[in-house]
Amino acid sequence: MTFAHLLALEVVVPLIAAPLAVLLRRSSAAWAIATAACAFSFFAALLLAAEVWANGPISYALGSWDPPWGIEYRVDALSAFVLVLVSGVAATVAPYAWRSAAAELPREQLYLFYALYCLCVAGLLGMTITGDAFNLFVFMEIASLSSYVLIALGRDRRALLASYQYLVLGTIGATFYVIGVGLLYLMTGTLNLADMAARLPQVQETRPVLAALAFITVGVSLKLALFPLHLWLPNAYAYAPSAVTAFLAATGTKVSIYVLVRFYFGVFGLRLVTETLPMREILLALSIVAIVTASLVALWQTDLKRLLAYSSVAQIGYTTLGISMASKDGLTAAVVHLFNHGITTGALFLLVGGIALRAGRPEFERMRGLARRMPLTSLGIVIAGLSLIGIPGTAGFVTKWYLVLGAIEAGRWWLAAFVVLTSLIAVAYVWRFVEAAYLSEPGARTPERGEAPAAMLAPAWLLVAGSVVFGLHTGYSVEGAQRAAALLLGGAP
Amino acid sequence: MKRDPVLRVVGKLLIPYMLVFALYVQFHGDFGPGGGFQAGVIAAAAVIFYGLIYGLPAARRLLPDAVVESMVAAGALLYLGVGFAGLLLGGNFLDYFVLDRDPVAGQRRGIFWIELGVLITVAGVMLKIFYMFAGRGREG
Amino acid sequence: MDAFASHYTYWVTVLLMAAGLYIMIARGNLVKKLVGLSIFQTSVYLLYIAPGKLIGGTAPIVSESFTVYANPLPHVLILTAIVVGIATLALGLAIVVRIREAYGSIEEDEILAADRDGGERA
Amino acid sequence: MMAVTVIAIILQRNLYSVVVLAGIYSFLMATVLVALDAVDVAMTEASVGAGITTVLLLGALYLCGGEEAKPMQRAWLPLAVTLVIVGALVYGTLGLPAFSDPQAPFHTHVVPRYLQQGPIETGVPNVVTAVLASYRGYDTLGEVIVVFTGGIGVIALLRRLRRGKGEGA
Repeated sequence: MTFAHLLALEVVVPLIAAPLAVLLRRSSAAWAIATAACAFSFFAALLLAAEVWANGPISYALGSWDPPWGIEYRVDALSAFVLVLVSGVAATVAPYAWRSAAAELPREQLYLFYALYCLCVAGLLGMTITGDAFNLFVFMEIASLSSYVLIALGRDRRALLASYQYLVLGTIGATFYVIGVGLLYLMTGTLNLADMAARLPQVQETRPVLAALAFITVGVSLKLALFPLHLWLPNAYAYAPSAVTAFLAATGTKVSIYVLVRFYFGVFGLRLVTETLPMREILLALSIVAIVTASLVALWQTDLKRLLAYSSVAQIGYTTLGISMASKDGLTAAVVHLFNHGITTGALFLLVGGIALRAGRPEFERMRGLARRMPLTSLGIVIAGLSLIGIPGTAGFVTKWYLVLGAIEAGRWWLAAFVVLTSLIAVAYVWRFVEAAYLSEPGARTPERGEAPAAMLAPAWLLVAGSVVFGLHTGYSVEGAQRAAALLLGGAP
Repeated sequence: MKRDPVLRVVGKLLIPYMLVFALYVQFHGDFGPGGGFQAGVIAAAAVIFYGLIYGLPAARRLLPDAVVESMVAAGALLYLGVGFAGLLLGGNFLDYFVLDRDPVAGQRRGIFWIELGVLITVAGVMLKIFYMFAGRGREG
Repeated sequence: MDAFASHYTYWVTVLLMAAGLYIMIARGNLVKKLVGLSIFQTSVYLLYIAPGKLIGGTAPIVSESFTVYANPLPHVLILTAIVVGIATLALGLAIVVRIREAYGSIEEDEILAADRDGGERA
Repeated sequence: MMAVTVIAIILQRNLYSVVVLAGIYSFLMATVLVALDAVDVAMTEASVGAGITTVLLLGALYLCGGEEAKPMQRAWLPLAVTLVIVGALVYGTLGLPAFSDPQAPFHTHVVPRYLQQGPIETGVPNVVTAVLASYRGYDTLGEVIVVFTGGIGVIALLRRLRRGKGEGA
């Protein structure tokens, strides 16, 4: 077996884990398979990333049919970066789910939970790695269908409604995406992304292409919860089982952002996106509105999980802000933010899951004096919260730094100031936790039992440590992002 | 509905033909319209029909839940297995050329097995969904 | 008028799509929303398939008596899309059944009202 | 005819009628697809759209009850959204190649190989099957996985639990 097969195995191993888990029907066996598959994918993704860094993009023809006739898998600097993030988070959350899911789900459903988790991971990885527009849709649906169910498995009955809304909006988004791809196919006669990019200049600026751009943008924006299409997200995150929230928040929307970036810069090309249509300005405006409103709404939440969900919407705004700059620093910021926010938000939701385990719902009312009962959890939340704000020395700072650089480079001082100022809102909502956990006396509803189990704390702290390490030692993450940004700008026709 | 003799007789007569038709659609898919997915739906419809006439418990005796659930997983595994077979025999994932010495025969063999995988999973899922919905109404 | 004739199929598609979308957004009944969703998805099938037809052509099953065939690739894509659609619908209905059991209603506004009143119990 | 059916669906408030109408709609769609030479798709649409979908919807309605409560009041916003999207689509489709134009890019790129080489390379005269199972076999794998996901999703949601979990079960 040669090295290139890793491209297929990266996705297929989690895929095959799912039916195996269903056949075995034992939750412990299912968990072991899921964890092993995720670990394998992470390992494979690291190997692939190293190979891509050394020798450039790798392509793999599934079924040995050459693209564009067959389906192509393709890894380049950008997709390798996202693969590492997705599989890394997946491999961290899987061990966490052992305790967390067991506590939140009925035993009969556990093996199905792990099977669905594997499917979701495989779907997201498949979306990232594929070089074929329609195959992307198929894997998008695998990821979405499994995440609808995962969300609906939440304990609260509102999880059902959240999942239903997500299902309707998600399907509209996917259908829009299919319409867009259909229009592109009718104009170019191909579904392979690279081939499409090569053939698009002949028909550039025709109406179907512009309409395709619009449909794909709207469709993918629904999936990535870009303001004002984010309505499904807060409820879905708030009521899903903790492990699911952590995984989806850290990866789901990130992969959609990847898809958007891939289409903008890899298929349509910079000229079409930025010059023919005012996409940059639209994205910029939406990002700003998203950051401000979502941050402000986050301030008023009484429940930490919902607060973080709104904060995620705001953070998506920072990412799209970076994309809208369409410059090297802007894109670097966007790509590195995928990674940094991925691990930071993953850490936060994992820790909140620990609180939920002890306190029921993570409401501020129940977190009074929490720092005394659950010192490690509280400390972790504060550190990850600092990264969310973007304090120097944390991963979040790196993003803000490049965003500000990009803004200044574009001569937009007000934008740089905006980025810094809005971070203050983040200070305010992180402070709410500090106030409740550290500065209040334990109340009647504060959980009596102590720390979360080690099996849950360890993965969470791994990600907390990650959000500090990648803040101090920026070599890999930033260089990976810079390579990706260079690829996007250089690859555009 | 269970005691209606007409239905029972018609059902007895029809169901074998539905299953045969499913197989025809499955294996004739190379030449005419059809394939694993359509065949799976028809096969599942045959059993659902049986369940409607003779009652859900009868259908469940015929094909117990555990069997159906295994079908759901087994079909997907079969498909993935064909993919891995291509990999192990020295080709890429889902490479059918290497499944036989003659590449075209390899292709045909590959298509045959994956269509079978599709059939099993689709029939399993459709039946399972029917059981779930129907079963829920009965007990609730 | 020429443009009308040559794009007629597209417009049928658009009309169906609009109807599906309208049902989905405007209706509060969860089951009806799903019906709208599947109509919306179905309309996309036409968008893909209709252009693939060549007048005087035949179904893409190769034999010696024909030379012009409809474009097979969209057919394949749409087969996949149909399957995705039915899987989504099944899941959606399963969720609706659960909602019905949890809330006793499948009207969106009643459910939202129920949540506002009794949102505290977890 | 399809348009009439769809409009009837919008207006009809009895959900059982909606389901039946949706079944009729699917059959009409299948007929149109046959006319467009897409026999494989038509067969699937007939069995899925008119068969499985109807059974599923009826099953769900049996569990949920069948009357839609009342027409929604705020009908203008959805209408506006719909119209914007229709506008975008009409705008887009106006530039597409005309119906049945053999020189359109999607007839000249990629596809000729399927039609000419497909039966030779795969030994299967039905090109749809050849593309489905072989050239784009990986998509079909994805499709099976989607069905699989849907299946176990429904199991996970609707399985009766042994001990009641408050609401829901």
